[in-house]
Amino acid sequence: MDILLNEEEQMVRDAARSFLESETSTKLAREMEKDPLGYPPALWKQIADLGWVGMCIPDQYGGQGLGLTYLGLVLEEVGRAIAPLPLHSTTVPAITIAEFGSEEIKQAVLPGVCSGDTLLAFAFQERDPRIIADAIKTTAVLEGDNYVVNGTKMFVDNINTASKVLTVVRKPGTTGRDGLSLLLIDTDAAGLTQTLEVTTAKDKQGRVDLNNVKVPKSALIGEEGKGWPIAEKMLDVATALLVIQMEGTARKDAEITIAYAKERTAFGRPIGAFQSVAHMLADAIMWCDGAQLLGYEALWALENRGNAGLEVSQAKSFANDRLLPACRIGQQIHGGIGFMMEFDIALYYRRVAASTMRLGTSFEHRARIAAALIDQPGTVRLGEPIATL
Amino acid sequence: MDILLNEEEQMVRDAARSFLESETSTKLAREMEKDPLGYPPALWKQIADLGWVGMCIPDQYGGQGLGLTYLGLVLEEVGRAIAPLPLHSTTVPAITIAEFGSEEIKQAVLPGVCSGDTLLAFAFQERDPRIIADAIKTTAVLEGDNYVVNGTKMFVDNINTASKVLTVVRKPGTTGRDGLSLLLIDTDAAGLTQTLEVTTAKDKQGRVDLNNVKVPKSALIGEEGKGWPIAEKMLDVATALLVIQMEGTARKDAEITIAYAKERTAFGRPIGAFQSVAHMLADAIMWCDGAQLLGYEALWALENRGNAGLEVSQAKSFANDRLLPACRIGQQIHGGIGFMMEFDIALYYRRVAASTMRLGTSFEHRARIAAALIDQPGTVRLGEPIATL
Amino acid sequence: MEFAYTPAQRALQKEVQDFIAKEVTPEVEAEQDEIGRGPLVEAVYDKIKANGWRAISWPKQYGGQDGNRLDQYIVEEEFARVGFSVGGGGSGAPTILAGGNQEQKDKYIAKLISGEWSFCQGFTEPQGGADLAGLQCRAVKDGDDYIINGQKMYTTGAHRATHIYLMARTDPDSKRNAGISIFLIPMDTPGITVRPLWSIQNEPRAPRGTTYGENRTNETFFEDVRVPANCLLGEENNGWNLSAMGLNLDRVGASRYLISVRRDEDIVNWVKDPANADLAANIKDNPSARDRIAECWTEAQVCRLMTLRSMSIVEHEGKFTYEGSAEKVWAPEHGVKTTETIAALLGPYAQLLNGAEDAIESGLYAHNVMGAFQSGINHGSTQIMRDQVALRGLGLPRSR
Amino acid sequence: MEFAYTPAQRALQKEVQDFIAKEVTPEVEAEQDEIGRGPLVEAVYDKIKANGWRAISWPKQYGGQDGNRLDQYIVEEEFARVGFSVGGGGSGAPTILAGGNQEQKDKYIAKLISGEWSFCQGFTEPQGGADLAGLQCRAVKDGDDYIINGQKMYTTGAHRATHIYLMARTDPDSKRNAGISIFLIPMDTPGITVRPLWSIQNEPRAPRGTTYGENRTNETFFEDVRVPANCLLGEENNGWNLSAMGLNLDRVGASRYLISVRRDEDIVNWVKDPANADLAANIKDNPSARDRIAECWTEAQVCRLMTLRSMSIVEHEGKFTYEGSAEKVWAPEHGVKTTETIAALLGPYAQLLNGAEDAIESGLYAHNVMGAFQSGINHGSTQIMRDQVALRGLGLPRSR
Repeated sequence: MDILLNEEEQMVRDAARSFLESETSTKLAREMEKDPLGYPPALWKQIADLGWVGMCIPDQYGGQGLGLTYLGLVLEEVGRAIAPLPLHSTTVPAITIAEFGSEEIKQAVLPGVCSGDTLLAFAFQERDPRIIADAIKTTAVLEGDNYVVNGTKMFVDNINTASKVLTVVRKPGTTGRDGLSLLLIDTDAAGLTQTLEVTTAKDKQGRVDLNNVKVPKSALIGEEGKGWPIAEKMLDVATALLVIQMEGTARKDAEITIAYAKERTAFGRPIGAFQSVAHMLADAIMWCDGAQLLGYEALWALENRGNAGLEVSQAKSFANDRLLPACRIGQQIHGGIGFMMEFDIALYYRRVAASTMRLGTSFEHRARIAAALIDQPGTVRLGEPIATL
Repeated sequence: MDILLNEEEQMVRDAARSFLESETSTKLAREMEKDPLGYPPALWKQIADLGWVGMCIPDQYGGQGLGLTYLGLVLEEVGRAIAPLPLHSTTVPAITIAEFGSEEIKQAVLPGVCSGDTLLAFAFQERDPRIIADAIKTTAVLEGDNYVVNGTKMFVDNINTASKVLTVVRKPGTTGRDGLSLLLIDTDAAGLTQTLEVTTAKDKQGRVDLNNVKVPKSALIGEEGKGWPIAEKMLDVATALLVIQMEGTARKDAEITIAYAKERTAFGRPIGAFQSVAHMLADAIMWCDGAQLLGYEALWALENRGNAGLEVSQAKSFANDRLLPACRIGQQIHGGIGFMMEFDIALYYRRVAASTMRLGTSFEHRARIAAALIDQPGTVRLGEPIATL
Repeated sequence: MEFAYTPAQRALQKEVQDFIAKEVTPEVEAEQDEIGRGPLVEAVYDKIKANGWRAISWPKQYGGQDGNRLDQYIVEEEFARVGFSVGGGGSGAPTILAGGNQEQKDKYIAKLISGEWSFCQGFTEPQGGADLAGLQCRAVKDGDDYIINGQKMYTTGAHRATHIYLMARTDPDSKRNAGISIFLIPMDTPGITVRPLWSIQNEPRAPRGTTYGENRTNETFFEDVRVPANCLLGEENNGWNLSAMGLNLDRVGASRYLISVRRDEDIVNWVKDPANADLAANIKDNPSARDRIAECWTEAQVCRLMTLRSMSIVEHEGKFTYEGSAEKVWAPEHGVKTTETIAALLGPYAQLLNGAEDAIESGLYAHNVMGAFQSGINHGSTQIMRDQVALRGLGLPRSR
Repeated sequence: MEFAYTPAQRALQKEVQDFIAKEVTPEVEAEQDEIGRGPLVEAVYDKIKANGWRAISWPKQYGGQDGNRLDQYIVEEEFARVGFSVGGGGSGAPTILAGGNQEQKDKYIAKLISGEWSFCQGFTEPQGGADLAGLQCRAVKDGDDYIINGQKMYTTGAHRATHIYLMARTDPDSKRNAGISIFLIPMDTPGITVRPLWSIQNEPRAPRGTTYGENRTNETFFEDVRVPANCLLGEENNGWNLSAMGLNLDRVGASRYLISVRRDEDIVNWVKDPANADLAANIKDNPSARDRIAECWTEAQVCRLMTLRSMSIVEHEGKFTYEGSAEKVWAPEHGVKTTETIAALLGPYAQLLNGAEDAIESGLYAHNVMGAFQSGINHGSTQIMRDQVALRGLGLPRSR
């Protein structure tokens, strides 16, 4: 047991930080908010060459074969820098394909992902946005060698630039966790239309309408009808990575605010010398620390244990509940300037706010935690693994 | 609309405060915690003579015929003084009898209540302590001219000194709100046993076991089987009065703490000059204010409108949630001394803590609020009456 | 202790409600949403003025009705609910009434409460937000005139206002609170430049009713602005006291109350509306969500009661000790709590801004997340307000 | 980044768990509940000591095992869960090890970590809680002796301790932090009087495991207490620095962690226990209650991780900047939140103290309401700890 970063982990983090500090900026982030692609392809190519995209993909497909915690450290820095990169949205389905896909699909897709040539997306949520199996209404019916897919997927991140979207579908007539499958659907397939939303993050989340979309049988990830554990794992990986990315953003927000509180004076002294301001900032850092510790543990557990749902849901519910207030403290201390469009602190705030709303509300995650704690026999003890149901 | 106290109300409050300041003390309150009766009969007789016990009872039965808000102002002072008087537990059933009892019962019981000779109690909660109709399992079966009552009532306040207890019972075979009745049962009836609990308030709440207790038909309050609205009104009156009583205690706690923060020095200045301490105290007073405003409104609505369940549940859930923290601030600022048995601030804390746990949890009251807001047609607007269901 | 309106107050409320039902038509609302105060909206304002509703509680000699503050509050609340601001005089007129000379009262008040003229506030500067006393904008006496140089931030409405209510330093040797004066200056005076500051509500524009949904505020620059001496309000170097009075009045009232509690009503009504059955089911049938909504609702009632307490104090011509400051702590913090609670319940939909195809209520809740915290910053932060409660309400020693 | 115990650490944990399962019998527990440290309990302590578990991380020369802090933590946690305190040396020994001379180390440390001797703390006085620097207890040099006069408050355990770890002023002209020294004094020295201070947990007595369930602390009086000069720890007038070190060490570890989180586990296990199906149904089947329990549980995990972070820092021989203070903010506030949440869920049962016929778990939750807040007061209040986080962790300017 040693929960601090080891030397290798520190190196990865430091390298990512210094690369992003030199190659990106909040100015770039703002530009990309108005850019139709939403990311600079040259920068994307650079990080692919650095091995970030293929970090958790086995070597034989062009990746680095490292554990999830390393990708987490990189995404924490991406969050910190607000680097406009579709890294989260591409790596999550790629990791899922690497774990559960057929050899054929892996060979077809993953090398292009690792090289930066192929962008992916993943699609779980629908109009009823809950992250439970029951919410999946999109259907796939096998007709000959193709599945015919109908339904609507919501909040699909970076759908505009993905060439394939890993989509959770249901066999008609099934309910709950039965009958779910994952299909890797070409985004230029006939019958697939996308509509970008306008979000507080000003990112590229979109609605995907699927109208009799034909998907070849070979695009199936895992077994037909047995997709729930795959989908759940994909969501858990996505959620843990999002937590650590948003924590990176929130921590940077807090650091900016701390610096501001040392410089800005009011009533004849730095505002950080007011006990109320000092205590707010102490809280902001402790909340970031809490989200970071829970996030690291969730990533570690996903990498090292089978069922890490409890750790993931702990991390996301905490991050949702505490990181928005941490950034609100940044706004409160900055005063009016934090409300101005062009001032950086508002950018951090918008991004964290949006992340708190993605991939499951605190209420959903806590319902999952409660079920794990309460609805199975035996006693619980902090620090001992507890499987989610 | 003028929500401040009018002159008459101020007079009642001032008179109650000055009487209690001269006739009671925290020392007396502590003595009564160890006293088998729990109150000094002479003091009780004095307040009966002052008209407090019969304040809301019509003149023809020896009362003053005033509205519930007046009794609230007196109980706020009782709470402030921690006066050891069974006033709440006697007036609640007396008011219920006055509103819903037969002329015969009113004439038999109320004059003795107003004169201070008869103490009452009321019993709703059972082992399942929820304040909903479903929780009532105690049965009453009519056999000839008597009801035969079986069951267990819990948390019956001042049962040890009451000569009669107004008890909510159920006709066997009924469920929910159907089949409930209220019986005024003699506490010395055969088959009735009482067991006093040990509570944080060190008051006289007791369990009442009813084992084939025979109760004459004439002891029925209201109609048989139609007792729910009466019971609900009784609970609402009890709850609103408890809110304002506990708020009186909490406010006094805050005032003591404010005085302490002005006198006690640390690091070379009064501790109240630390912004964190000042802000905690500002919160404590605002929380007391909130509970007081909601409590007054609930009492006013009970007096002036039919259905005041929303106001009552608002007041109690807020008081539960905020008054314990208000008193905890008192403990925090007093430091170690607040943990000592003999120091007054601990007495206030214990009393308020216990009151937050009585007559419905915040969760129960909020479920009731949510049902009123959400489960009936039409739109809601703050300030407009909304009936509970 | 009387928690209901009198029959006369109810009748006034009903009269205003009926007026609104008739006059604030869907066409008027559409115009509000699209261009703000266009001809249709102005026509409604004219009728409001004709009914005497802009200035019920103002003296008759200035165009008011010598009525009471609570009647004014009743009217303001109804109109605020449909996006009309009828609180005659804004935050400038009460200070002029209290601290101006007769000439100034005669000149300004009637026009301000009629809405013909309006002020923007020139208090904050780039170097100082909460600490108004540190201001650097200077007014130097030059014969019968003053010459003003400086820069003001967050002069909201400066591009529409006819006048600015300006705080400037008249004694250059003074420290902090002393040596500050208030000037009443027409915005068309040469040397005044207004530049927009765009808020995070600008792209896309927040829908009507968003808490701090303003898409724009301004910086206003003063370069050798020459104004006659009668622009000075009250005594020279007494501006701090005058402005403190204005701030106090600014902390209570219908608009402050409503910006903190509107979402509490909205979310309940949205959940109940059968048209939203689809998305609302996850809240309506979720006891945990219901519990949080009930908690927020209860706090909103406390906001309402604190406001009514203030109104009652005014009725009694009583003095505020801490009650106004307490409201300004409680209500903004409540507004944020409700906003964030609703966002947590709506999940991903609470990200969707105005113009997103799948946005709920035109993105109201998402925009509210971006704006609500501002009410705890403007016009005295919650930190300063808590200091005031402790200092004035509880008599605790000053912590500085 | 390694969030699991090593196989060796797991084995140690298992060994201790097996020991406890065998040795901490129902009879031992009954004795604990009834009289505290009776003969059966002492026999278990002897075996613990024989296994070397009291002082794994202490130097061998003083009876330790030269082991690491995390192994010590593992052992401490298991024993703390059954009410045994095996953290060898208490809060005095680490300071003696760090600041004492060789004679003092040889004299005290082995006996302290074996449990033969124990210290009570003599820091706080009637006039000062948090502000230790304002203390008035005086030690005056008289030849080779010191003569001590003064009064100490909250000398918990003074009636059982063999020694007191006393903070006294040795330079009467000094102000505040300077001029304070630490003395190590046998409790049987003439002139020392101990008087009980009974806590709100005394009538009735809180059940074992209650957070701040101590029924008794003490006042300790010093009247012309003469002690030899070798009772002085470290340098004269350097006591403030020594004690600050002791307080830092006091803020982290198994016992601090567990007092904040035990109720989180307890309530879940109580709700799940079929024996409680009756009363627990209202929580188990109530999504709103489940939501709050999950929220508290998650915060408890943060407590655990903050503690493990501290342990990892010690493993790396790293320096604490703010992490210890952060734990001492977070954990006590969490403990209070959980305590009050459970009370709100249990409703009237959370009033029932030990001995009430219908009390749940011997009144544990009710007593916890009376005790939990104390962990945010003792050994540095949460206010002071937040100051420390801001000052040392964030580098913010001192607010005083």
